[in-house]
Amino acid sequence: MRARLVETDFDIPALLAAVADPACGAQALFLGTVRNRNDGREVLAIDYSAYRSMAENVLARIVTDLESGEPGLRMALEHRLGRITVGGASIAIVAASPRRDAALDAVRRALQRVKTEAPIWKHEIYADGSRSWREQEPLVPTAP
Amino acid sequence: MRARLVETDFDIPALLAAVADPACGAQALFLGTVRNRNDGREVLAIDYSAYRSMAENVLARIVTDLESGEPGLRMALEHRLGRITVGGASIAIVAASPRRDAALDAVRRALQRVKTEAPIWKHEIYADGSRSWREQEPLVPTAP
Amino acid sequence: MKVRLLAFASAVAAIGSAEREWELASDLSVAELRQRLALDYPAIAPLLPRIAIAIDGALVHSSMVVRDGAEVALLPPVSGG
Amino acid sequence: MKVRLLAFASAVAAIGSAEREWELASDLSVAELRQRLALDYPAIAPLLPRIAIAIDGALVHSSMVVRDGAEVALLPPVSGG
Repeated sequence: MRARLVETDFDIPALLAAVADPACGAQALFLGTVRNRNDGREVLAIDYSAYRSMAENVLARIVTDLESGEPGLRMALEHRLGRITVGGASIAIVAASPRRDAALDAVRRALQRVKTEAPIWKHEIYADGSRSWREQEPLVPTAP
Repeated sequence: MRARLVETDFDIPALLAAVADPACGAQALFLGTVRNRNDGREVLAIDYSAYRSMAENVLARIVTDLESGEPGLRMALEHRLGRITVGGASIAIVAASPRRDAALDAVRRALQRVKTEAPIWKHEIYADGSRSWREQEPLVPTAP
Repeated sequence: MKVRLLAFASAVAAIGSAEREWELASDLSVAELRQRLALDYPAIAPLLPRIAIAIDGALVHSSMVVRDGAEVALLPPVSGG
Repeated sequence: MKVRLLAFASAVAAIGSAEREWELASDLSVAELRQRLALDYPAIAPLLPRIAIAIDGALVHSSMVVRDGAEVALLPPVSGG
């Protein structure tokens, strides 16, 4: 398990190596990348910011939850912060598992949880010089 | 689009770069890897063989079919042949897409089709010196 | 009591800075703290319904009591990934 | 007529080689070719029900007619990926 925030581009071979295991029959990777358009506007870059200490705990909990739910699953999750230009990657999620479907499932589920649980924000920078915060998923405390 | 049989290990960063596009918000990768056990037996390696000309056509058709079904989807698919020892990768499928879910879906669907349509065979080599062909999915011609 | 107030995303401009000390009456509930926020930082008021509050790094319900020295974070809807 | 007979996986041992020339009466259907296979290469008979046949790289139905010079491939169930 490895979950962290980074400031530079991902080292994909190193991430895959970090989860590799001879008992695993599959590795899956998801990379979120910055698109050149969003909601009809031309995007140049995204500034990602986070409540760092909490975000790192949330990312670690997501990985731990998923790993404990699937025998032999091994995951790593990194989210990049700072300015990322079009084509650059903002999130890297990797999983290795004995069952092939489990690796793809784990990556998909981790992505969904990061989007709804991690205190991380996009600030989009447009070609016309304007910018805007993307505030999409309200955080909700778990039941008391 | 790029689909081919290879004899050496995959260059993952090159595969991801081959599908990268500024209009895409996601990249997904699936790697099938050789496990150290199968059906309770200790595996040392797998020899992969293929009906090469037909297999290359089938891989290309899978990629073309999936790309034509999803706007902006870009895929690459490589299958390795020859001897692959435990931990090594036998298949690499990458996809980039504007929609994030589409990249993971495409990779999953390509894998399923390769397993059932491509004339490629595993010959497992066990620690006890024996070997066996794994013949799992009967090929079926499409309706006449 | 004093708490450390952290703001993120659109809440930074509404509060005027990403981090500041904030003087409060002792032992406020989170619900009371939300009311004080709207009074002390009027620009945050329209955002508050969609802002979650974390105390010391954990999301909290409105009945939770805030203690002296707490780290209070204002978290607009998130967009990571 | 002559066809080129290709065998893969477990069919190689049953046929005795991965590739050979094979003399056949002209214009056999694939169904007739299957019967000839079992006669000429008895070791393939038990495998035949699960073997697919491709002519010139395309899977074919049993009614298809095989022409002189065709490439006939014997394809056991596959296990790629």
